[in-house]
Amino acid sequence: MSKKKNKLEAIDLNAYYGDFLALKNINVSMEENLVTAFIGPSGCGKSTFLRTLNRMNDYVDGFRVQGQILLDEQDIYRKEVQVDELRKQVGMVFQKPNPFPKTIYENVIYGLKIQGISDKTLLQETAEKTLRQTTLWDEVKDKLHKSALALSGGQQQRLCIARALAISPSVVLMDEPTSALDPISTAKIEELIYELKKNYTIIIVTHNMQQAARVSDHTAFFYMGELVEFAKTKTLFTSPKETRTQNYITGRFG
Amino acid sequence: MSKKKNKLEAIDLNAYYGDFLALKNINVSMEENLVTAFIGPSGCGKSTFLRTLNRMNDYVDGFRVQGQILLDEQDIYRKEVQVDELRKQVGMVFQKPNPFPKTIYENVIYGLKIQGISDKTLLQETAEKTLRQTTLWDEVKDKLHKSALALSGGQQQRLCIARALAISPSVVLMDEPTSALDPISTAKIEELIYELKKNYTIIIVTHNMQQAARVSDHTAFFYMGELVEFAKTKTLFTSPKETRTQNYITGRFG
Amino acid sequence: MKLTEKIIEGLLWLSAAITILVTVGIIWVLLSESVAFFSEVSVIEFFTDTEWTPLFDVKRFGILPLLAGTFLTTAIAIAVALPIGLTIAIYLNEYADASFRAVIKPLLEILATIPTVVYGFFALTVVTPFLQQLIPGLAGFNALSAGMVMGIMIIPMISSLSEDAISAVPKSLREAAYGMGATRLQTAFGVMVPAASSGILVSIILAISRAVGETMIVAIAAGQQPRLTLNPLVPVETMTTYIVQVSLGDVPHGSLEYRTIFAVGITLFIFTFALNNISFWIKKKYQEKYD
Amino acid sequence: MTNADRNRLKDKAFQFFGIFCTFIGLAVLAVFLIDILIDGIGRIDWEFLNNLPSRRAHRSGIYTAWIGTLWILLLTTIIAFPLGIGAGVYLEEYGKKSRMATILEINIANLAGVPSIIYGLLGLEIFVRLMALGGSLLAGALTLSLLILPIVIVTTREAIKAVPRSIRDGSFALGASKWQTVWYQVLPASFGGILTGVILALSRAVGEAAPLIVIGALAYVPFAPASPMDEFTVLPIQIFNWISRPQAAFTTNAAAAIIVLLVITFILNGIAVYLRHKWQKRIKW
Amino acid sequence: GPQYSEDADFSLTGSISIDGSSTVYPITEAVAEEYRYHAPNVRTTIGVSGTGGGFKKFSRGEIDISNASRSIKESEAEDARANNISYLQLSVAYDGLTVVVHPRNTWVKDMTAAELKKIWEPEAQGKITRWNQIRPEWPDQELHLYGAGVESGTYDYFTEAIVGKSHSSRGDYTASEDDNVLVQGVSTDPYALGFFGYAYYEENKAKLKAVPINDEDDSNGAGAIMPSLATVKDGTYAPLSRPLFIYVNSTAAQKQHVVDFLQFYFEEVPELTQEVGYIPMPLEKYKQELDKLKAFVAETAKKP
Ligand SMILES: Nc1ncnc2c1ncn2[C@@H]1O[C@H](COP(=O)(O)OP(=O)(O)OP(=O)(O)O)[C@@H](O)[C@H]1O
Ligand SMILES: Nc1ncnc2c1ncn2[C@@H]1O[C@H](COP(=O)(O)OP(=O)(O)OP(=O)(O)O)[C@@H](O)[C@H]1O
Ligand SMILES: [Mg+2]
Ligand SMILES: [Mg+2]
Ligand SMILES: O=P([O-])([O-])[O-]
Repeated sequence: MSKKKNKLEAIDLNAYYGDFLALKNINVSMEENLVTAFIGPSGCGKSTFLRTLNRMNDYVDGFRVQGQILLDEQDIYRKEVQVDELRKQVGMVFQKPNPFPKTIYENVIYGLKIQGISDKTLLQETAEKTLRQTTLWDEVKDKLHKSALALSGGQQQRLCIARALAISPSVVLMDEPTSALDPISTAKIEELIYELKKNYTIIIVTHNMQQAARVSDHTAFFYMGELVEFAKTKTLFTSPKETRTQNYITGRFG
Repeated sequence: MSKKKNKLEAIDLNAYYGDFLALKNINVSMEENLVTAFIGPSGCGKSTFLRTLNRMNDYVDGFRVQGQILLDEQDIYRKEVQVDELRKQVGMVFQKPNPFPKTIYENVIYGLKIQGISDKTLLQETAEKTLRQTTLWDEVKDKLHKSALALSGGQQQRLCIARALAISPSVVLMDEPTSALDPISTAKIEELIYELKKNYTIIIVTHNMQQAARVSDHTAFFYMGELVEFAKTKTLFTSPKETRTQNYITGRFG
Repeated sequence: MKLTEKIIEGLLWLSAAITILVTVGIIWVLLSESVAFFSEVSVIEFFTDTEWTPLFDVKRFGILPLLAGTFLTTAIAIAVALPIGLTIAIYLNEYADASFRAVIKPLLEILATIPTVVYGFFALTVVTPFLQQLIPGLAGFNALSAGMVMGIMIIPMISSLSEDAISAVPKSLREAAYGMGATRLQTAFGVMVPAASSGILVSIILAISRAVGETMIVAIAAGQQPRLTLNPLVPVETMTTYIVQVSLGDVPHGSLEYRTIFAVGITLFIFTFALNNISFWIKKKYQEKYD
Repeated sequence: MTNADRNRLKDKAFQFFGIFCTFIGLAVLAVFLIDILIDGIGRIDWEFLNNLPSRRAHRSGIYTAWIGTLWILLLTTIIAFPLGIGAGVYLEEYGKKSRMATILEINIANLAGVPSIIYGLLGLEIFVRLMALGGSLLAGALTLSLLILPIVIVTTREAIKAVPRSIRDGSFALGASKWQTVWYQVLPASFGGILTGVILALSRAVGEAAPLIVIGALAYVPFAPASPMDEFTVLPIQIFNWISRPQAAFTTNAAAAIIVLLVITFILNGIAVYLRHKWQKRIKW
Repeated sequence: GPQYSEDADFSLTGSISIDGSSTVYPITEAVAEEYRYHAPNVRTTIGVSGTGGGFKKFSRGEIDISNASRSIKESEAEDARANNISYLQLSVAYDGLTVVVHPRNTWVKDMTAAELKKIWEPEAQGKITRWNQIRPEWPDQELHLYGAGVESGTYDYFTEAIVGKSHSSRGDYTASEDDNVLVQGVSTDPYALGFFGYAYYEENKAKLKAVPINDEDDSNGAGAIMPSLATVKDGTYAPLSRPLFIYVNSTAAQKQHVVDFLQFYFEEVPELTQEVGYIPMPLEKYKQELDKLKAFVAETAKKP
């Protein structure tokens, strides 16, 4: 499909919540420095799959996976993998902006602080760099030590992205990052995604098909726990192979 | 727009929750024996408007309206109107089926019972009649005295409609009556709506534009508390006058 | 890193496990002393004899008089608290607007925060003299005024737990009733209260349990005479008062008299334990229903 | 009169009855408070707060009692606070759905319903006799700590529960461990709620008399305790003692001491309400 | 802070634990309170366990001084010996055990010792429950009894004097070691009958009515006799007059602050006795008691 390197790869992946099979035999690879979008109706397993990619579901009772997830060709579900190390490589941004109820500055450097980094200059430089990357710097530089909760929803979400970037991940997972935002903030984040893909591999879940079409290089369509179709975004939206995909993108259900 | 009689009419209607203006200067009339659909993105005020039509928001703290709502040319917000009388004329069906935790029979006759009617035969006749009207009779006639909670979601919703019809209203308000139901139950309810409009004036809120297109005669599009466009359903979906309507029905937002 | 995590988790586990230790401690203390007690006094005598004079020469170990005293004060308290508390719950939920509720609920909660010695003081110095003017022959220590004051104390318990139960009923049910033209009263008693009945029941059971275990009010105002009677006008003794009475008298450790307070204690414990478990179980059941 | 009219009338009637019931509790409360104020306020002065107990009512003060109460508050906080929070954190964040957690939960619910006097019996056997602490402050504080532990645990859990899942997710996603997430995010975010609960629990402890009577807190302690091993008395016990005296002057003393006790209780509750309010305002998820 | 008298002795330190009789309590409490001004650093605690309760602790060596409204029993003395405890009994005052009713009780003018026995003996339990069972002309009303608890010396003394056997009575009455509770009970209950130490009556005269007692023995005063300073002193108030005591532990008697306290006790007690409502002994009697104390202290000091 393309010649880039596979950053992440799922092989024969099944995922269960207790007895419920939420993901059925998923095989897919996500390439480096591209944006991959997951679409599909509510409850189809998009978020579940996304969260297996950095093992965020580890703490969910009764959740377990079969099969493999390879990150740079290494299975992330091996025994010896430390989840905290994994998550430093695979950052995540959530549907609702979830800044910590602390200052903006503390939010950005949180990931570094818990790694035990206390070098002031380093922390400040990183904070500035990532806030610039997320185009927030000019908006917040005067209130770095004010509560992050006072920011607007869109700013909060960019702060959450900045926070994720501060620990220098190579992959960023985004679960409907704009669904709680207004159109203007949404546009800003979409731009940002476009910028970020130069340096990061990005995987985004979205409900909004137009958004998938706009920002992603590849799109995966999930339906009831199955990966129905995976293709270049253009191909998938213009000439889907499967009727279910077809029905979905024309608004027949969902 | 048509020659039927105006059953319900809103004149310069504003509605507030405390200081928040939820409905802005709404003017619209709903004609007798037709189905009028309200569509619009989440939070635009559809439900609020629907609930002003039988004063369901009376007990909501801080809620107040300005302007008039005429039912058969009489303002329902006049001092001397008794809300219980009003609600006997304007029945309501809700988003989630909400049968009382009682038997099916008790559910249907509840409205009559609280009016003090205790004539057994009359109650039984009404129950049977309305259950037949809602095509439930054959499904439930053997378990009339079993709990209504044991019914399926679609049956429960039809029971709720039956319950509303039992007190012989002339208008039935429905707030997303199928959004919690599966496609088959949805189809049944849509059919039912089609049947009912012979005898009742029906006003329905829906998120599903296809549904509005299928069941309604007129459609009103709300956006951020305003009534943006009101027209024959066909006209509105095929040649909307307003760009906001256009954007919405083509899925640009919402 | 991993090790500190484990140690911390262990410490946290330990603090949680201490609560088990407390329960075990309570049961062990009550059991060990009462086993010694029941080796000298038969259980049958304990539950059937109609007189309680363990401290006297003619020793009788029938707990019935103490049970009667406890039952009497509890019944009076519930008779006061239940109608008032439930009405308040319905009124606040169905009629009052949010701002009124926001003011009244914390005010009512004050009733529950007042130390019980204070209630005892009222019962003895205000309520009893007042009642004596209405009821000639009312003894200075009596079950009536102690029970009534205890009832006042547990009003907020019934009202707020019942209110919670009524609020937990899905709003859609209320709307359904309103939508059919029901009045608020019809909605409240025809739909909300029946739907919340298990929660209301829980509130009543917990209130009973509270009243059964209440000590200072009855110790101060209800008297100290074990008496097998349901007459609310004379001094009675509850299980809790008996324990206080003996504690004040400082009966020496290890004697049969000393063990009586544990025999009474375990009886009290079993009663409240049963009530609490019933309520816990009902609550679990109805919570599942709504989730 | 039609049926509908009758229904509306009943509706109105119940509304008035509801108002009546709501206010009767408050009216009784008001009568109580006013009565107490009339009885006792005149008795409160510097001397009263500063005098040792005496056989003469007018010379008798609550010095030892309120010092004892402060000691009890302090010791109970030191004991119950860390234990309660630890247990609450464990149950909410660690032991979520394990069998052990279910047992603990039922157990705590049960403990919360055990009458306070039973805790007195526990304290009497374990702390007073077995650990030979006698009727000391420490024995009293340990007893009361166990008594309020369930309240602290339950309120801690509620406060922790109120911290949205998304905050934890945010922290985990940045590579934080469980304890780091708890320590840096969950506890700070729920601290207001926890503190509120602890203070409410303390206000309960301040008013308890029964368990302390059972463990043998003395009536006549004419000196202020100076160490946790000293014998003591507290306000509720001093009040109980004065109430049981028939002379009117001691009743007045009791009323005055009640005012002091109520002031302490109300201050604690007030702080709790204030904190809760402030915290709710500060953090809007 | 607490005040001190001018000649306060701050050098004396230590603690004194006292327990026992509630009847004697007011006297010892008064002394202890005055002593506080005199020796502020001596910590005195006084419990009210009743005479019996006090002796139990005393004979285990748990307390320094025991208040008692009766003499130590042989069994209690044996316990003390078993624990190697020697002690000294000192008389401190006289008491007239007073039988009381509610002030609105119009029918009781006097009672005989025999009538009291009929009410209080064990056989009365559950049977003698109405006033007219005592004298037929008294009203047909429930009889509510209030009396000393079993740990109290008053109980022992009363049962001994009235029932004829110490520690033996009916059990279905409001029994409390704390006489204040009894005062409150009787003073608020029109159908009450109770008994307790004279001081508690004296202090609450307005709310109580004392009952003259006829021992039907004219040799010590004819007819029913009211308890009072005079009738107790001259012995005509019989059979319910009695002496009150304190008991001192020998180990405690070697401690300077305890001795100082006891000396203070006997200097002040004649006056304080009267103040709290009991009947003081003749002054020379107090002198004798003080001498006994001194001798006891000297003697115990010699022992190893
Ligand atoms: N913690 C959980 N426990 C049990 N089942 C779960 C859990 N989380 C999700 N599921 C179930 O797994 C399925 C997939 O859920 P998932 O959240 O992945 O869907 P989704 O495609 O992200 O939907 P949405 O678009 O609504 O976010 C759903 O049926 C859901 O009910
Ligand atoms: N009880 C209430 N108090 C305050 N604001 C309210 C209340 N109910 C609704 N609103 C606000 O009024 C606006 C309109 O709400 P409404 O429920 O009418 O929207 P809607 O179009 O029905 O949305 P949806 O499709 O999500 O049901 C929203 O902004 C909502 O937040
Ligand atoms: Mg999702
Ligand atoms: Mg709506
Ligand atoms: O004086 P007593 O308390 O022992 O009766």
